[in-house]
Amino acid sequence: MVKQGKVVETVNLSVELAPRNPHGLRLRNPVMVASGTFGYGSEYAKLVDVHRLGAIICKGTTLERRDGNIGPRTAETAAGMLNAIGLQNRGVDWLLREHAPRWAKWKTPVIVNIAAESVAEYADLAYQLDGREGVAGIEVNISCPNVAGGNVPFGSSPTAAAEVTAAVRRASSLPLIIKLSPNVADIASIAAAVEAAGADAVSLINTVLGMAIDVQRRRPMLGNTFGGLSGPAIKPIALRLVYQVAQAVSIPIIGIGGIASTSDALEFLMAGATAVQVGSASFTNPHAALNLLDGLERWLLVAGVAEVREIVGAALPK
Amino acid sequence: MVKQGKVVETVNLSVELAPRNPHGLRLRNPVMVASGTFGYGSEYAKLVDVHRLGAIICKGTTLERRDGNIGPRTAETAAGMLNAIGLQNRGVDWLLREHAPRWAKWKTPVIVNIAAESVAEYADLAYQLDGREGVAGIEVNISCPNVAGGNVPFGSSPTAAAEVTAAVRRASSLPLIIKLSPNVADIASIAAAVEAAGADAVSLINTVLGMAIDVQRRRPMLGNTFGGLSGPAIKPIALRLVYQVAQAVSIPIIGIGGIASTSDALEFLMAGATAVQVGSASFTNPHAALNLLDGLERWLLVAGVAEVREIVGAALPK
Amino acid sequence: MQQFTATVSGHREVAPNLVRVNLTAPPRMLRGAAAGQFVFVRASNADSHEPYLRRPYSLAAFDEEAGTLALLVRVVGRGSRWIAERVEGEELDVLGPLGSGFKLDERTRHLLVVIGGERQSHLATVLPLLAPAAAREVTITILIEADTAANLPPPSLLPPEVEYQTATRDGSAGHRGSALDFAKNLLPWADQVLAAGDDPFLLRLKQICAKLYPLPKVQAAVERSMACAVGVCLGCAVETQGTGYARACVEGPVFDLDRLALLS
Amino acid sequence: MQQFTATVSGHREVAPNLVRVNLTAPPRMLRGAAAGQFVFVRASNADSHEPYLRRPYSLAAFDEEAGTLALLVRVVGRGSRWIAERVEGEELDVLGPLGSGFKLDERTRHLLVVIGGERQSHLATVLPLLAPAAAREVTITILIEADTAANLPPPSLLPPEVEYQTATRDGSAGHRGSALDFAKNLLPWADQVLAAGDDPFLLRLKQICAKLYPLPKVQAAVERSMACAVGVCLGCAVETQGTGYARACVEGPVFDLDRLALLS
Ligand SMILES: Cc1cc2nc3c(=O)[nH]c(=O)nc-3n(C[C@H](O)[C@H](O)[C@H](O)COP(=O)(O)OP(=O)(O)OC[C@H]3O[C@@H](n4cnc5c(N)ncnc54)[C@H](O)[C@@H]3O)c2cc1C
Ligand SMILES: Cc1cc2nc3c(=O)[nH]c(=O)nc-3n(C[C@H](O)[C@H](O)[C@H](O)COP(=O)(O)OP(=O)(O)OC[C@H]3O[C@@H](n4cnc5c(N)ncnc54)[C@H](O)[C@@H]3O)c2cc1C
Ligand SMILES: Cc1cc2nc3c(=O)[nH]c(=O)nc-3n(C[C@H](O)[C@H](O)[C@H](O)COP(=O)(O)O)c2cc1C
Ligand SMILES: Cc1cc2nc3c(=O)[nH]c(=O)nc-3n(C[C@H](O)[C@H](O)[C@H](O)COP(=O)(O)O)c2cc1C
Ligand code: FES
Ligand code: FES
Repeated sequence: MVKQGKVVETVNLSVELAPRNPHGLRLRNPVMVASGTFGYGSEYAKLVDVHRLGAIICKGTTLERRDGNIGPRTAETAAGMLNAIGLQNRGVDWLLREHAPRWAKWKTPVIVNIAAESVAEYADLAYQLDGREGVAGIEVNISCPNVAGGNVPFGSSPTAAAEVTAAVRRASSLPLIIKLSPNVADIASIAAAVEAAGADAVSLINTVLGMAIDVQRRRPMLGNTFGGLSGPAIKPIALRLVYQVAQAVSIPIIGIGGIASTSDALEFLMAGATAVQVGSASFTNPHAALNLLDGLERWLLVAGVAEVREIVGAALPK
Repeated sequence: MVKQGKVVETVNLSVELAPRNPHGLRLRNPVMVASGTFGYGSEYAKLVDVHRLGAIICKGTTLERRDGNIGPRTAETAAGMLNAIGLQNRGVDWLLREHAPRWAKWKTPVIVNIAAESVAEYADLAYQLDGREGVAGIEVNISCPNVAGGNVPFGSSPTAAAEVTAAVRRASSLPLIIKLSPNVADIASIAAAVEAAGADAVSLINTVLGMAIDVQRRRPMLGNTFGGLSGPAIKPIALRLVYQVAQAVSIPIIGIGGIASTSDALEFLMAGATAVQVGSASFTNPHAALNLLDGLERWLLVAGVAEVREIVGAALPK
Repeated sequence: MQQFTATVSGHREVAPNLVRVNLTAPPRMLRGAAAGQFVFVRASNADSHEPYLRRPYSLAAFDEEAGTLALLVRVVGRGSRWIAERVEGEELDVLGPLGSGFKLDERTRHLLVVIGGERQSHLATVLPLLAPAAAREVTITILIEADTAANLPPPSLLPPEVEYQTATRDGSAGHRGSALDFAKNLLPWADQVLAAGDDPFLLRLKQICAKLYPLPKVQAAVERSMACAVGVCLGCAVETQGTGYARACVEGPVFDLDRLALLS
Repeated sequence: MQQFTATVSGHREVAPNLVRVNLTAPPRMLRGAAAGQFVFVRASNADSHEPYLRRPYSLAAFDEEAGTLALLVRVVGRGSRWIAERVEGEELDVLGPLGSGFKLDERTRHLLVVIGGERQSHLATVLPLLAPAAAREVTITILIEADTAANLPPPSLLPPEVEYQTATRDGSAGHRGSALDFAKNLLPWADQVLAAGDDPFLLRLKQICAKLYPLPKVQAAVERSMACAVGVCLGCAVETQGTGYARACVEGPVFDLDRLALLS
């Protein structure tokens, strides 16, 4: 039953993440690093050849500087971790001043992840990023609470998600990725709504809401009580959500969630993802993304697959 | 900051799970074993002293015999596993004939877990179990697809969940536990709805929907494509859901999800659960539930807690 | 069935990636054990959740009196690697013996054993019954296949009386092809046939048998992924002819071949 | 910062549950290392996801030229146990050196070191600077506390020139009470103070200092749970006086005590 491949000599790893966008977003390979787990690209640069990555998503950026949550902010869990950073960052001006000029010189595109608490703020952020050298695209984190909408996250209703998408779309012509939350009952309808509202691609999943309790102190482990679960523990959930979204949209999907190895990445590609993001696995092994990339190339060669695109969605119902 | 306890000589571990029900459902201790992971109580009896358990929940039972899903039915994941058994069982008649008479002689109460694809079937099952010797209560699995309702699980809408609850409540006066699904956006509203519809207690969580892909064969690992994720991987999610439900209902909560150790159980109790169920941890260690129980008693003694009830909800906001 | 701590008394690589692990168990743990039965072994330290599930291993040898047993472990992943790496004196958390083993008919004089599929450790399922059968003057022929010579279990694992016929897919040892290529000729000779392998292999064997008259009496050991191994999870479903699913861990792993509805 | 494979060259239990692990590293891995810096160590086999995160350990000793380093590991859970159990010849996956270490002022003649809190391995943070300082004729006094005598790190870990004053909560060795009980008297003597411990301990130290004039110059090593240890996750936030959060893994773990806004 193992598929026998034809003999291929090289593999074309490149993927296009924004086929509908006039700028396009072509990556040399489908292996990216996820927001909040790779800083602004430079922190790991001493250790890892970041120029081999498909793309880098920077830490979530807001309009104004944010101090973030009181600690503890992280807790280890079985095959994973919780985080409640609270979007600590220095704001979009600082980002554009301190980082974008450097990114403009990199071979690897950097996509800016944005977060906000109102539709207007999202649009404002997108407007400020539009046309700026060094910014290859925007990834919109819609897991943030909608302050005007009773603090329900934008990502939990198709309407609110579509509203954010449309506003960002109007404010910027950059390739636009909407990052979906897993804490919903029907992700496919949200994915379809953001596609219709103009998203170039969707990425999923953001972290799964969880918590841990400090039994000795009889109180929540995290300063913020709840936190986002990431790591191998959530991979089966993320994979299922990608598989469901792949049957609901025709824009590219970026798979995220517990990806640490080549075989993890292959699972996501076969479930319908065009590219993947490596998140907290970089903490355990800073070389995780590049090792995975090397392994992916070898696997495709051995399997006789000449274009990575050929295996995208291979496990979907025929 | 570690709480200093007073000196206690014995610990009262007993808990009441159906305070509103005329029959009541008093357990000697709060450690139960979860549906589908302990068969009908007799399989592990050679290995484990099942009479020390707080209660046993038997495998999900339907009106008629069900053959279950095509294999593979299980797959291992990081710190957990997926299952898609498909509710294989021989139907309620067989259960009442082959097992209930034996259970009637046991010290440990056995609660029958039921599953159905229509409200009428749920009610019929409850009616058949009502007043039968050996059946101490009913746990209703509402994660099953509602065939008349577009195959959306009953557990994903407050209305459908309440409808099932009310129908079962009318059909039987037995202690009634509604087992909630985690695959929803707002579990608190569902818990509140089943409480209002007459549930004596809620148990949570059932498995989280997930999948795995067989990369060599380029197809889903499970015969059923999707399966339920259980084990330590889901504990942070389950704990967060219990913590949320504890702030929405006043009936007892039974915590389930990745519980394998005394400290796991304490986390759930402190999050607001009155009792816990040990699920797939029994597969790894058949003595998991009893070891946990022994550890719980020791922990309470050392902490100077005379009644297990005292720590229920200890980590909730004051 | 018991849960016990077994102590590694030795381990030895008998072929590349095929390790024999010898264990000693407390008294009375192996009462009534039979070839084809298995144990369910924890493949991690008690404080780790990875790998999460225990691993099933056939009893490759056991001595009820001496309280010793052996596993024949093919290293295919992290669980098997962990077990195969345990050194003398280390302890394993073991559940067993489990399942239903082979039932050798007392009248059998000609015993044919057919081992195939992707993993040659399937041979372990029959090992414990070979020497006792040979001692009762049963003539035994084993047919076994592997992809290549290096993966064939060495004949030293077998009693000397056993005839051992090998096939390799690449022709590097024995017959080039499948063990089933000989089976056709030997099946009529056998009073009883014991088989072990993956489903596609057992299906092919069944198809060969179907063409013979009288139908050979074949018991076959199947493999399924297992979560509990004690019959409660219903994960190890084996489809039968007309009687729904049976559990590989309780009713199996050994079944009458004609009871099985196999998929390729 | 580098990622490298270090080989265990020895390990030794220096006190109950306190293990010194000696390591050799490839050349040039420890360039510019300083006391108070740390390494981030993988505490599992590469094929296991448990425990998921690496573990931070202070450089308890290092020799840039020889390529050797040592950790002082207090066994408190599964990660520390795994590391402390590695035997000679086994390899560790190490990231480091990381963070900002102690900066010993060249003019310092009287150095006071105050170690407290729940884990006596905090002592590791200063160990590498003691011998060089003593060689420069700095007079060093260490105050350290533990719950009970058995948990005090043995004086054999220290250069002989160091004065070592101990306190135990149960009075089983040294002074009964806290190391901070002596601190009041010794703080005015010191030109420079180095401290390490948990937040409540450092807060008490800060409160004591606040009452003194001139304010003692204290550098303190804090501890935070860490996910990345390279500054990207922002998980190791340390609240500062008026300048928001700093990262324990980059700006810290050593901070000027008066910069810290500590919680009890
Ligand atoms: C009743 C029974 C008896 C068994 N007896 C033996 C025995 O005596 N000796 C022996 O070496 N093995 C035996 N096995 C198989 C053995 O249990 C598996 O090889 C082992 O569980 C793999 O664990 P792992 O963590 O090393 O591999 P994993 O990491 O779980 O898997 C690694 C690779 O091996 C494949 N794999 C996993 N399980 C199996 C399997 N059952 N069959 C084929 N491929 C598999 C996986 O698909 C994967 O590609 C038996 C299995 C059963 C059900
Ligand atoms: C910069 C830095 C340097 C460190 N240097 C050393 C050192 O030189 N020697 C040393 O022994 N330890 C040191 N630690 C602490 C060490 O990292 C932890 O003890 C270790 O990570 C615990 O891992 P574990 O898996 O054994 O315990 P876990 O299973 O993670 O935890 C077991 C128990 O220990 C507690 N615990 C975990 N981490 C800490 C902590 N940081 N402080 C107090 N209690 C904790 C947990 O709350 C839990 O109760 C340092 C920590 C930091 C941040
Ligand atoms: C410490 C940490 C910080 C994160 N910060 C952000 C963020 O700022 N914006 C965002 O969209 N996602 C953020 N994420 C989510 C990750 O990008 C990713 O979606 C998630 O961790 C799941 O992937 P993983 O399992 O590979 O880690 C963060 C995750 C972690 C662990
Ligand atoms: C193999 C298997 C079968 C299960 N069958 C049922 C079932 O029939 N009915 C039900 O309500 N839950 C069933 N469950 C869910 C468990 O009762 C439990 O809710 C879930 O496994 C989470 O707990 P755990 O992480 O401790 O395993 C099953 C779980 C497993 C692993
Ligand atoms: S493995 Fe659980 S029933 Fe067979
Ligand atoms: S541990 Fe990640 S920023 Fe410090």
